[in-house]
Amino acid sequence: MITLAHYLTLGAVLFCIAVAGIFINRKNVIILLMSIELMLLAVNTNFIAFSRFLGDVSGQVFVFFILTVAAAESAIGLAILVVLFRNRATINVTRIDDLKG
Amino acid sequence: MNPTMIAFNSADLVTLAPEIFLLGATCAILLIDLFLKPGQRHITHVLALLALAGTAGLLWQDADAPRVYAFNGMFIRDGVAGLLKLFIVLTTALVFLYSRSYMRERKLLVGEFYLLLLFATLGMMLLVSAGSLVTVYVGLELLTLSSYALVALNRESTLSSEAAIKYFVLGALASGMLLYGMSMLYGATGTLDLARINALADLSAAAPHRTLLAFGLVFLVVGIGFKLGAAPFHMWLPDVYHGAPTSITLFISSGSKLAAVGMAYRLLEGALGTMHTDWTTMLSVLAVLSLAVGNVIAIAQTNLKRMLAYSTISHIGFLLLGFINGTAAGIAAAVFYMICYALMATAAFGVMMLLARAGFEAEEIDDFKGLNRRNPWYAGMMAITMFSLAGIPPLFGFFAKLMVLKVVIDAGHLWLAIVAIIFAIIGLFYYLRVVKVMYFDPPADEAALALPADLPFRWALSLNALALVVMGVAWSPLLDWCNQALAASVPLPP
Amino acid sequence: MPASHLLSLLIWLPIVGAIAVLVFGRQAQTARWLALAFAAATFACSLPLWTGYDTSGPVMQFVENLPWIGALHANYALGADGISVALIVLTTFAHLLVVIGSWGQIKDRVPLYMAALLGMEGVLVGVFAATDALLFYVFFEAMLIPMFIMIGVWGGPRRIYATLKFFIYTFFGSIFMLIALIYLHLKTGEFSLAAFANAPLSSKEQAWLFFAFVAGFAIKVPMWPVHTWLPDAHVEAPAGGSIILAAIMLKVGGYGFIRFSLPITPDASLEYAWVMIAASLIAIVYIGHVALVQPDLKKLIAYSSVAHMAFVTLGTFIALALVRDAGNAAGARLGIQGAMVQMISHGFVSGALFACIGIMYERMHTRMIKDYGGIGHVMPWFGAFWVLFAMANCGLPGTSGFVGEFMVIMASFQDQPMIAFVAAYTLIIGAGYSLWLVKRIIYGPVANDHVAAMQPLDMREWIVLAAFALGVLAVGVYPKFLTDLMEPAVQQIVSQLGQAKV
Amino acid sequence: MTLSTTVLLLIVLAPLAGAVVAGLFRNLIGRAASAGVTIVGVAVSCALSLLVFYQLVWGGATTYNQNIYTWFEVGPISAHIGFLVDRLTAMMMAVVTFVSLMVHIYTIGYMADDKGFSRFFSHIALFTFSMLMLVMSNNFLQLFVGWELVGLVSYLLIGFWFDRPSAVYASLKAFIVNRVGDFGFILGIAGALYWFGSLDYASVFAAAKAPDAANRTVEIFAGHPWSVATIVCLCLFVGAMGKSAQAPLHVWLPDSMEGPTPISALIHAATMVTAGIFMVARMSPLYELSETALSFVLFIGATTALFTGLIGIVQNDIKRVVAYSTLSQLGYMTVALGVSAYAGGVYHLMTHAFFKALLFLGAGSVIIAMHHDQDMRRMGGLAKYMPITCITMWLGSLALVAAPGFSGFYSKDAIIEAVAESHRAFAGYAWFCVMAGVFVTSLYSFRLLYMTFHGKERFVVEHGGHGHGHHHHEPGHLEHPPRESPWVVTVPLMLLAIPSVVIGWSTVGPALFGGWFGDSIQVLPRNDVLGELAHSFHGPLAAVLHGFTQAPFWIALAGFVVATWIWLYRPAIADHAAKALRPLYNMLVNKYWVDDLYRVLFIGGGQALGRGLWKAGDTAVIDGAIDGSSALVDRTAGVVRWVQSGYLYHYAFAMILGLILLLGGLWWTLAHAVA
Repeated sequence: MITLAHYLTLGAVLFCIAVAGIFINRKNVIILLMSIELMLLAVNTNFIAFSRFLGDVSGQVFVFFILTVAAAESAIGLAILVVLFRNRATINVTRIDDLKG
Repeated sequence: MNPTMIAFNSADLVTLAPEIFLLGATCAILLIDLFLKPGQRHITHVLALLALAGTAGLLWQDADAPRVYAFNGMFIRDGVAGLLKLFIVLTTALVFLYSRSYMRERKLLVGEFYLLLLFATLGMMLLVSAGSLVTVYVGLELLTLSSYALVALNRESTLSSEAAIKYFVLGALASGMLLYGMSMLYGATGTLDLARINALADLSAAAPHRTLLAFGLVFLVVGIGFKLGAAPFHMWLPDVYHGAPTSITLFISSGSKLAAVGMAYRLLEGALGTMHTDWTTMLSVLAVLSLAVGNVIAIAQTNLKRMLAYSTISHIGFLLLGFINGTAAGIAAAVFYMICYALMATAAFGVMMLLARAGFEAEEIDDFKGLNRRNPWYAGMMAITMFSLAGIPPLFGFFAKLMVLKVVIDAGHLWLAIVAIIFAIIGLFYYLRVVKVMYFDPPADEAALALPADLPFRWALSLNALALVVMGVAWSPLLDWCNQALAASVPLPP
Repeated sequence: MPASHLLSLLIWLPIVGAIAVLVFGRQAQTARWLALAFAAATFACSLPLWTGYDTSGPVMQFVENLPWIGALHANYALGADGISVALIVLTTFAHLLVVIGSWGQIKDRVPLYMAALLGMEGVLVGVFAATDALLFYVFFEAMLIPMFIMIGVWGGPRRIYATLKFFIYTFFGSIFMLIALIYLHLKTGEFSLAAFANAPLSSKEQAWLFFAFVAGFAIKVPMWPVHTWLPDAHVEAPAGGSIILAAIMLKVGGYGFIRFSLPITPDASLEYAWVMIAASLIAIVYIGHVALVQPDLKKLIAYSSVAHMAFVTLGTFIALALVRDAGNAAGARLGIQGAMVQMISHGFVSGALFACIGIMYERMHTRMIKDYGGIGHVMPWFGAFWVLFAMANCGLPGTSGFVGEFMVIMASFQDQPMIAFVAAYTLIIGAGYSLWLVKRIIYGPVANDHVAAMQPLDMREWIVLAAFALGVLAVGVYPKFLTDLMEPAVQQIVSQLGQAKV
Repeated sequence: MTLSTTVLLLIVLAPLAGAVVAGLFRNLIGRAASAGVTIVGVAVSCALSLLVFYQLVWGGATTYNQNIYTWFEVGPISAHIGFLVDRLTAMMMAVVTFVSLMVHIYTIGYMADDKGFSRFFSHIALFTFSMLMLVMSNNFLQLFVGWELVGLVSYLLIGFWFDRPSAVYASLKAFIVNRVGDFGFILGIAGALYWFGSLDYASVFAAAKAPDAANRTVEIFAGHPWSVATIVCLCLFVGAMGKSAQAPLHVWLPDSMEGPTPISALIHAATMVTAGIFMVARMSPLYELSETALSFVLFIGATTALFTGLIGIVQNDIKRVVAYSTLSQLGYMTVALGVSAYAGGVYHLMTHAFFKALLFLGAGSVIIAMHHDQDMRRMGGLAKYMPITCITMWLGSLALVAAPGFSGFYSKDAIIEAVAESHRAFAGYAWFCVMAGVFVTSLYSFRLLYMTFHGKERFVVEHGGHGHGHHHHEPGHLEHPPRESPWVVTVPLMLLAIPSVVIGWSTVGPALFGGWFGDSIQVLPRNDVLGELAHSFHGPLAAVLHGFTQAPFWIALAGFVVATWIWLYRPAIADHAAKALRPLYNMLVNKYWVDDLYRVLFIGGGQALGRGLWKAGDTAVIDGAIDGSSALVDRTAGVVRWVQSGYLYHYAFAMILGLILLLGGLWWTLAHAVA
């Protein structure tokens, strides 16, 4: 039997992977965007699981909002990425350090 | 949830009149702007200002009205919301006024600038009126997504794009954490309604969902901390301030911070008020860290925007102290502080924008050398702003600090007050350095400055800075307003 | 009653003047005349304060009270007792002289200078007139800004260091006082000094509050060991700035002790009076010796200021010990009167000395003692003034410098002869540094061609020095006009001191 | 009959008016008028003082004691400016104004060529005012005011020629040494105010009359009860030691000779230096309470009387010889005070004022003749050039050595006998000192006369060589032969010679033994040595005859014989003696090294201490801490800013850390709450 705890654990694991992806990743920005998506998925998992086990639909409604916003977010993220690449000809996170100190 | 409450009530639309007006106006401007040539951008400018004026008018109408819920509690109109929204609209209007020549000289005076800002404003208004986790999220994302785009508005600038990507990634991370926390709260209480969460949340040892609640609380605090820019969630702030066009920095440091305070109020006091002993501890840790990080690192800065970024962090630290005892007076002091800070930030960045010319950004502190000889009036305005930021009476900044300190001491946290003032002393160094550079150092170039002939800008800026003096004498009405607004709203009725 | 707005007039007239100078004083000469007009008008307006103060009437007169911050019950409350009146008149007097004295000395950014000066005047009057703690604090801190600008813009080579040190040092002290004021506000619900004085406070509370006040006022005075900002600030400040700093600003510290520490925390003041007395005595001896070896004129006078201001704190806290330990109210009144007279006198004397140094600096562009010598030959009037002020500085009877020191020594003897013994050391060391300085700069053969080429005093300089000399002699010959003016206030303070709060 | 307040005010204010007019408007009114106005002022003062004297002594006037105005009034404590005029005061007033008038007139001649002529007159007139304020005071405050003001004028006048570094140095030294005395003095006043409750003489003396006044004690250091009267008297006497140049505060007086000679006569011989003596006499009701204090006074006076006189023997500067003589005579006066013979001290003060002023003015006359050369080694044989000066100087010296019949004889003999009568501690030592002092006085006095007026001429008169002014002359070379000084100089000499000779003869009876001073001076019966002496006093003539049979006369005669032999006939002996007694000679020439000791100890020590405190205390510790903390913040900022590394993943990591911190904190809090 899959209990709420299992879903929550899944969500937590996904979330952790996403977070780790953000701060361990030394390659490129695309992976960051993917990690962000993953994080939102983890949240969605939580909401849906709670919604199901609480018998309350509002959690699922929230998920729709999140999905929509996530789409917009990705669009903006990618747009920024394009601008970044145009300006610097790289999307390597270790090279984006002009602003510091 | 009571099914009768789900029914659509047309009165709700009246409650939302300012937001609806702004939305409509923004969409109209969006359309009109499509048909304008680049040389006709002043039409957009005027229209945007008119839209804000209309919104402000609507807000003003029922600024004193008692608390009203709309859309089944998703939306709250109360004194705090009215107060914050008015100042949000005011700061956005100032951004428009200050930015025109600056953005035109940089070829950034595009329709998007106005539209994105207006949408961000709408998002902020929604955020401070949020009655449910969903409204919080939607308002927040409307604000932040617009902000990401605004930071990247200068597509030719490497710094802008770097700032934008950093802002975006970290902002998304913070949003993710906030959402994660929201999911926990939802799981613990079974509702997205802030007031109901407040009623149901129970962190006592016997409570069944204690762990969930605890997690939710911490993640929410992280999200709020990020939005405000409190250490250690401040890392985006210096880079974004530095990299973004100054107009946008101005916006992020003023209106956006006002909205963040509104959000903090809604979430912490509105949803988690019963757990305030826990979050006040956390906030005090963040406050001390912010005071330390902000004030100390600011000293090492040579770039004025960066310095002001760190100064923002330190001010956020001070502001968080206002939340220390979770009382109406405390939050009123925080709101009062934030309004004061927003006015100071607009003045500071305004002077920078006034001095900046095409191809030259007045953003290094050394760019201000000998300003007193080249333009005594705006040197004076900048000096007023700096002294106010430093909290020297009789300027407005001092009284904001005074009110917060009063709250802290009243709450019995004398040591926190002492920490705060010690960092305020350290903070003096860098504010005074700006005055020093303007007044004591010889100018690199003796010629009088050629300032943009943008009279509305110059008048508004002067008034903005002088307001810091006037408010230093006559701050009582604003304080009363803050107090009344919050006294009616805290604690939230169940 | 029109006189009741006199204090407001004295605060705001110079501030309006400052704005007027900034706005209309584009030409340096216009700025000077405007500033002179406002300073003279303010001084003229301050005279009714003195003549109109009724020593048989209530202690606080010229009272004004308007609500200011309703939420905090803070008021725009002004009032003056004899102590305030004396200090306010000193303030307007010194500012008038500084405007005249700076006439030719300041050539760069004249309007800004004059505006800073006038702004300072208004703020300083405000400090002495405020009877609301918040209002007091606002004025107390606001005075930092014009002085910061003054030292920083027109100062010497190390002006940046000096002015930052000055600002941050004094800010450091005062902000602790702010905490104390907020605490008292929370305790009493208002900000009026009278309410603070009546607030019941435990001895622990009083101790904390006392040291918070000490942080604020001791740095301002300045007391040993937090005096080191003063020599630097003085050395770098322009002559006018030095005069205001020495003549008026330091007085704010002494005034604060009398207005805040004594009435609000009498028991803690008593308990820790020995600390203050010890610090004062150390200052008298330690600083006296340090002054002796200064190679820089201004530093020497700055250090001597510290030593002289130690008599103010000594007199103040001796009074407390006297009235509480021995029930010696007469001695206590003598101590506080001595402290006050010393403040007024030091205003004249140090102001005059810094004016003298300004006059020398303008001609020679050096402050080093070794560059001078034999000025008495080329500037006889100036030499005579110098000798007079130096004598006043070492407390010669007949000059104002003697009166305060005499009273304080008399009072301290009544508490403990050893204290008077140490305090009286100033007679020797004060004469040592003051007259050795005279020996090196005024006397002796003309030191070099630059000295030989020094121009005699011009009319304006002569007027400034003569006015100071008049003050010095007036207080020295007939101090009664001053002590009578302050007597009701002093009497009230001493009677308050007699009552323990715990 | 009472004295008129107006007259008393005029006495005081006339010289002040002169001083102010001559001081402030000297450029306006010119030299002659400056001199004129001050002389008129002092003359008025002198005439009125004599009138007051007359009224008090013969006119039956009662003692005047009134306040003129209140200086300050703080509760019960008040200070006034007021006058107490009794016979003691009147005598001082007469002496002060008379000598001052003489000096004023003399100055016209002495300072004729000086460019500071007018300034000088304003100063000495101011001095007269200050001294009158001092002696006429009826309270401690005004006493102190006058006390310090005469110090001020002394300072200004010693440094009158302020282009001379030595003069400036001497003036500074005088003022500061005096300040050391005043340090004690003000404490004494504070003590009097505290324990006797008033600053007014009358109240204080009345309180001192209380039966237990002598037994009151105070514990300044716990466990050590000290007599109140002793403390007050000792403190006051420290002031007197400064002003009256008693060892070890005597060092300023010889140096004060850097000032113009008229002021040496007026201030540093006749009047100001005797203020200490006057003060102690005035305070006799207090001093009588303390045996200890009087013993101390006695010891100090005796030491000064002998040892400073010894230095006078080896001096070559004519004024310095007289200066050391003054020190020694002040010591005599102090000795008199120390044995409770206050009247004797004051009496000697008066006679000394005349003959010492005479000697100084005479020395000044010689100096004029020698073109401001003061070295006796370049004089000799002047008697034939300047007979009036010579004769008057002889008369003055005879008075000084107490030749029977001269004024000094009566006063000094009384002191010596009073010491012999006294049984106070140190009386034996004092007796030895004053007896030996008689010999020493005689020795240096006649040495001075011989070296100056008699024997070989040791100067060269140059003829021709008119091309250069006399400033460029080598020492000992004169442009023209010395000649007698003008009348403005000689007339004062003669006028002063008269009292030097006769004042003792005519006044000794009532003044010393007739209780002439009345209540001004109070002596307890058991201390009344003069009263003892009065039994054997049978008039001035008898005293002279008696004097010839006494030891002091023979000792003085011995001094005269030795001096005559050495300096008139065998000058080489002096050099031989100096060589033979090299250590002793060195000790005297170096003034017992006291000046050197002070220079090292106080000047050097004070500066070293100051420098140490400045560098180590202020700069290193206090500023070190302040600048150090600001530098620390600065450096911290410089390092910590790099936490903001610019890398996204670091930023994210910081957020995660923050999250973990908050989570952990909350976790801990909650767990804690359970436990």
